[in-house]
Amino acid sequence: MNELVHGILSPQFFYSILRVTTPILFAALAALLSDVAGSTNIGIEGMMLMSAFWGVMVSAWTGSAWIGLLAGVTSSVLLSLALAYFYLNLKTDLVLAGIAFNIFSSGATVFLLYLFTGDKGSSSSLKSYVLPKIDIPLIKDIPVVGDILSGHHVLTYIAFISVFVVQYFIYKTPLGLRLRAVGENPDAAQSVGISVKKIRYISMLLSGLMAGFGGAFLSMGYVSWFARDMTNGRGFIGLAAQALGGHSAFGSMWGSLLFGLAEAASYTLQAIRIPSEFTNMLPFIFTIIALAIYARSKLLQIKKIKEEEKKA
Amino acid sequence: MKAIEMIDIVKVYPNGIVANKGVNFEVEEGEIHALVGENGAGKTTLMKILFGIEQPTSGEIRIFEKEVHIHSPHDAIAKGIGMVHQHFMLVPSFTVAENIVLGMEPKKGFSIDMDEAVKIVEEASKRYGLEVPPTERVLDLPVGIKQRIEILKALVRGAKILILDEPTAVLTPQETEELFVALKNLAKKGMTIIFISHKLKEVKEISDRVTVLRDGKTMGTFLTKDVSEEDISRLMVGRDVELVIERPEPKPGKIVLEVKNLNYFREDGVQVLKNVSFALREGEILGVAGVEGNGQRELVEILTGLRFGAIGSVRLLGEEILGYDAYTLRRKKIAHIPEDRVEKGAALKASIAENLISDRYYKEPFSKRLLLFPRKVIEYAKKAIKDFSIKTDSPLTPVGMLSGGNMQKVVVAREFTAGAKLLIADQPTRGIDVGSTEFVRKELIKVRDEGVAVLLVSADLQEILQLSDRIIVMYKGEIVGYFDKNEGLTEEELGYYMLGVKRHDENKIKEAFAL
Amino acid sequence: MRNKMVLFEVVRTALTIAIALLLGYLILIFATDDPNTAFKWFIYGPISRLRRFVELLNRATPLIFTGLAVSIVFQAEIFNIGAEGQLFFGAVAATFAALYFPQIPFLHVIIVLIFAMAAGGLWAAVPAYMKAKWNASELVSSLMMNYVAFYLGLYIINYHMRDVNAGFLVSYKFPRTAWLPRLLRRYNLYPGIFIALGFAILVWFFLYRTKYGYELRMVGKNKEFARFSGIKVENVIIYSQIISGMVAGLAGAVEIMGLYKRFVWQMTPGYGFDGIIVALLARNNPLAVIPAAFLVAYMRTGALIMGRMTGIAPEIVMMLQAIIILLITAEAFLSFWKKRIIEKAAMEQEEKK
Amino acid sequence: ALLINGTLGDKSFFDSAARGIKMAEKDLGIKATIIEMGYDQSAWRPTLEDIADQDYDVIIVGTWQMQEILEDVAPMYPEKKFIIFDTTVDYSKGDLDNVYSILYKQNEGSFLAGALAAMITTSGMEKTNPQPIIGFLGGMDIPVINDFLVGYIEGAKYINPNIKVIISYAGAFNDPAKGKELVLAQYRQGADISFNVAGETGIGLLEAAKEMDKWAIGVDSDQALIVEEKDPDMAWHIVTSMMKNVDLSIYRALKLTIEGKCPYGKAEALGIAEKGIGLADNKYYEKIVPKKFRDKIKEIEKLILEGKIKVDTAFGMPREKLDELRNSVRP
Ligand SMILES: Nc1ncnc2c1ncn2[C@@H]1O[C@H](COP(=O)(O)OP(=O)(O)OP(=O)(O)O)[C@@H](O)[C@H]1O
Ligand SMILES: Nc1ncnc2c1ncn2[C@@H]1O[C@H](COP(=O)(O)OP(=O)(O)OP(=O)(O)O)[C@@H](O)[C@H]1O
Ligand SMILES: [Mg+2]
Ligand SMILES: [Mg+2]
Repeated sequence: MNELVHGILSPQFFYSILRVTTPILFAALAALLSDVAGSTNIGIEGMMLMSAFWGVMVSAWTGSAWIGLLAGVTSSVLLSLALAYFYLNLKTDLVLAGIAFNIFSSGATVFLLYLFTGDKGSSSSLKSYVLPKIDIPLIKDIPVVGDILSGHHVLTYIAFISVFVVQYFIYKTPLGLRLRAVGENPDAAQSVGISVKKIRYISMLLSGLMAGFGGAFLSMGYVSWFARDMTNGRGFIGLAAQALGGHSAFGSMWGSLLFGLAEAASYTLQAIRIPSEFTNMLPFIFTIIALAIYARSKLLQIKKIKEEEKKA
Repeated sequence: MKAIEMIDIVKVYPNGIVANKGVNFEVEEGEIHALVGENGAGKTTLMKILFGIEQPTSGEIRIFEKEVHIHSPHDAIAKGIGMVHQHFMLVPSFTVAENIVLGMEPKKGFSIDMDEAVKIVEEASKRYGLEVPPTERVLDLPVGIKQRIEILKALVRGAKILILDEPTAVLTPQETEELFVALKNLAKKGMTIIFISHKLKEVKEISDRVTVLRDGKTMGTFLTKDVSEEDISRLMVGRDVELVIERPEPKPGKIVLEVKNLNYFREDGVQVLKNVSFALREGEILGVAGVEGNGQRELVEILTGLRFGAIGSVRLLGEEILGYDAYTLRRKKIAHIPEDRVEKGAALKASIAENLISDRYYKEPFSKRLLLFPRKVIEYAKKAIKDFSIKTDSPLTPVGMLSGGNMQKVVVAREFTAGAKLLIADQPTRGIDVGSTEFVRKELIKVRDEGVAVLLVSADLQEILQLSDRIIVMYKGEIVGYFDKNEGLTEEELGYYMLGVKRHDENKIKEAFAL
Repeated sequence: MRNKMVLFEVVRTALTIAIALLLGYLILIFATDDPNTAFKWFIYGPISRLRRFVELLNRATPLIFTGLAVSIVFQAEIFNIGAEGQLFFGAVAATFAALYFPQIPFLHVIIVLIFAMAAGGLWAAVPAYMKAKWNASELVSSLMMNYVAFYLGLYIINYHMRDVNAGFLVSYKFPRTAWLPRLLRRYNLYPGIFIALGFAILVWFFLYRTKYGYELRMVGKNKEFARFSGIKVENVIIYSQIISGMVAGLAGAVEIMGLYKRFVWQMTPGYGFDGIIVALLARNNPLAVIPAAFLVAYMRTGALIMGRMTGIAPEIVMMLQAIIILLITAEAFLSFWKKRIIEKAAMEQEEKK
Repeated sequence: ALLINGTLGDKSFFDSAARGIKMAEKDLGIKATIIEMGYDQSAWRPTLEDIADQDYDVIIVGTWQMQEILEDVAPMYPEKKFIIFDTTVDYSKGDLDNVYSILYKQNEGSFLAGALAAMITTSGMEKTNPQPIIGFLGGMDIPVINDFLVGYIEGAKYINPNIKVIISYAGAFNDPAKGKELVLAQYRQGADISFNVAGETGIGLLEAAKEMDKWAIGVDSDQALIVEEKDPDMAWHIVTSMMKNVDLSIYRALKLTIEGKCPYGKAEALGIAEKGIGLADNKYYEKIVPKKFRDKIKEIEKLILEGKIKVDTAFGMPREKLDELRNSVRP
């Protein structure tokens, strides 16, 4: 029991929350960027997978983690553009296309992995590179806080910085305004001469960019190789985290952190022999409850305002 | 100089409907040119082609005597064309300024310069005499303002040609007047204006020339002063249309609807109904006049079970029904023609037949126990399509493919045949052509004479005056006027009450209803 | 005109499939030395022997069920993607009923199926209730319920129904009364496919020939309109998902009763997501679900047979599948041609008038 | 033909089987096909039938999941020979004279791993702490995995009755990221060595060991040798691997078949004695593990061989008994 308390209250535990949250947060931001323009990107999972794969491959070939990252993100963006092409030009159902792209990515990465390394499970026989961890000057010397906030993977910082950038982008910039307009009323956007198609392409591209970072983090930070289907549903979890947070990047962040917390807790909880099925279930139960509370409180809030007014 | 020439325009929609069958259309620079025609004649389609939303199947377009190809609204805007659509095209959660500068946002660094945007709007507002509140969200604004936003949207993009697709359908006479003043001003400054309307009186008042479309073809272009309203409607419909409707004396019976001290607060806390009380008898039409946004919508939604949380009393044939939902009220024989046919009145993706039975699908002959009988439904729909002259080739056509006016007819057809005791008609003839308006109004009188109690809400004062047996006027959520016999009452007089300049004593109104 | 359109759609679909196959062939050239043989098995494999055809039927069975389940909720415009969890939990419930209920021939099968339907329905009821009462996103809740179904289901099997003599996490074997029997001695054909076809007709009938189906479709087409017309939208939101969950639950039960006779899944079988593909291919029409499910099953079976006969890895097949699905559903693919046909026909009609 | 009811690339079990086949192809001059059936269970039975229909002489399948199917199918093809590894068919069902079953006593090997871990954790070696806590990472809470666990716990308790074992199941065999997090949590809670029984997920364990600078024990193949080329530093964190020599056993079975000496119609259990199972004895083991521990392991090996130590198996073990065992080492 002592160990458990020790496990939960240790700075490393909070540190690990941030790390576990990172890929989910990228996925959530990817979901957000497509969702504000009115398209649900089910293909995030596949994009992450592609990026994770190419990141490892190219970093192994070139010996540079950064070029690997670039390649990974590029592959994800290309995939997102292909998805956009099917959706916007060939008028494929977006959900269906997303699922098809996920299937495609899962198959293609394993196939290519085999082609390049002769191995179908993982790239662990390949010497690939990881992106560095970063100590934040000043903060790293503060006792507990430093242990939690400093020394993270560079992409973890990028993820949290992205939250602010994305929020600013969506709500303060012209392109963000156009994105939201297309999402809320495409006819209105069209009526002022905005090309709805172009905007949706852009939003898909940005979504692919975020998914690309998320995938690269998995294979070039979290661990140091590619393994088949290594995203393991994180793209979908990201979609859920975004849905929890609505059209706000901060909302997406809180949603992702909720998942991160529940997941990190579930790892630690296994130690006290709660059946693993239950601890594994934890993040999902958490989400359902959080969703219920959130949705309910929103309803109650509206009711309350009205009642107060009535009394007055 | 000719601003627009559209030559031999043919448009085939993807479903095979030929909406324009070789239309020729010419507009001179600086004129106000009216485009009229029955519902489904192809007016909107023609304008969408001009604005680049639809591509013509064949035909040629010249703008300022240069041949052009317009592939998108972006092209159209670049060529100086602006369009105000039949159904509003605004982003509800955006502010007025955001809506107007969308796509041409002023920038400060990476951000939108909101101050500059507001300034742009204020300046344009002043210049064209179209006042709007730049920082308010569009969501909460009345339609009159939305209309102005749409026009401003086109103007700040430097439009030299302005298309207005039924801009007055939702406006009060005063608002229409203001709009006309603004339009005339614009025309004087050299703006070319295309004006689509079913209100021939307005066409006569504002336009220099008029082009009539019928069934996708041009019937001719005339100097407005050379043709009378009757002439125009004859050209449109192909027969004479009675513009004045005969109305036999009402024979009011017992009280059907009794509303007492109704109060309602909206979600945002604003009180939109204040002590509303009135009564309505069978066999009579009670007109509710008022500028849109003065509580009529909320009143109607409360009465029809679409909005909850009001306090007071509403009785239907003596039974308290406040707080009941639409499911219950429909079964207590309340029918409802809603203000908004696209959002509420119809399922655009469903067929005409399916739309026509949405309130009676569970009854014979359409259904028995669990089962539904589609053949019966289609038979019924065919009859309704004929009775209400809905222009379509099949009862299985999705309603979304009908023209605006024909959509309205589908809604009207359903609600008139609901066998209701109380019919609440909110803007029943909005966007319907003269021929069909005549039909709907006659139908209203007919159901009244059959003993139905009709609550008629309309922004069209002519309609109110023509049809109502009694009239109440709403202003800021209150009933401020009551008129028993409307003979002699003028639109202008009514307008004073609608704008809150005059009001009757509250007790007098209550007395009139014997409440 | 309508006939022409139908003909066109048939031609277009055939052409798309041909193009997709051509693309697939290109991938094969890349992946193997003998693409011709591989391709032959892919195309011809599922009908090359009765045994393989039976395999095709068995593979189509769960896809029909989940395709139907997804069609129902999609028709109501509810984005519930919980079929996966519902079928998993349905299978767990079926296992419970199979192991613990009295072994009366025939009746036992019915009880097990009903139990699975109830469990699937129950599972779907959670997102349904949350949506109807609190307007909580069903996408999120149903997705989460999938994971919960998986882990909770495994827990129940692991701690209460695990066959201790088995070398894997599986339940005890079902008693014979809870089997869907083998119909042919040499071939593993079981009645699942017939139940599935029956349900396709049932669901079609429900959607298009009952008033509840009508309500459901109207809610899907325009919720506000449905409410306005006096339809109890909340009820529809709830019952459409529950019915969908019941059909999905059935998918799980039928599969394990027919193929394995015990609970064997260590991971979710993925039929729920396949169901989304099938439903979308079928444009949510229950009758069209049948050919759509067969198409997907045919691709899978063909691919597996190709793998068996030539040793080609299943991953290639996944890529192939994705491409075929993408192209078939690409509505605008070859649409210029469609436009021309329509325009010509329409103009001819005009001239006749 | 070798039928894999999964896909290749797991770095342990199936890959090892495939390696055995390749070895046989090279040395024995046979021709073989490897067919991956994927994880879709509904495909397994038809595939086996389909393959049996064709003219392969020997068909090899593995794992308990194929057992029932094989029991059904084998009697229909009496002229074919079948080999099943990592489980045994139930010969009492009759008509199974054409099936040869290979079993592995992974519990025995794990006993050694557990004993070694228990010695190391309190040894005061570098990277250790004085607490008697060791870790175990399983792919899923299923009998095959628990067979490792049972041996591991018993081995550890044999050395130190007060030993504590932190047991984690990832719930998946293909989520290295999750494996890593789980083991990081174990290390945080005081474990300093952990046993990896989780397929690809287990790769995460090795990474965690490197990152937190703790010890790891590999599984199935000699994992130190696999990673050393790519990441020597990681290899230095793997004290040894509990090897399950599927490759050798399949090779042996094929060789015996050609020689006509393979005992079809019977099951053989390969343990330490038959070299079916054992700890990897490589340079890392020699350099990292002190001699006295290695000697102790040798001694235990002998005791097991002589039957003086009997290791329990998770197969057929009731849930309660397993829980009791797991709870007895709960930290
Ligand atoms: N004057 C305009 N009126 C209406 N829409 C415009 C106008 N100018 C640009 N747009 C719309 O904005 C979109 C972007 O086009 P463009 O890049 O030319 O604009 P911009 O103002 O230069 O934007 P940015 O500076 O962000 O690139 C186009 O789709 C177009 O529809
Ligand atoms: N998107 C569409 N798809 C198919 N058919 C359409 C579409 N839009 C309009 N139509 C058809 O084209 C014809 C012309 O419609 P249009 O909207 O141009 O009429 P309109 O003259 O504007 O009528 P109204 O006065 O009622 O607005 C109608 O028969 C209508 O059903
Ligand atoms: Mg129109
Ligand atoms: Mg220790």
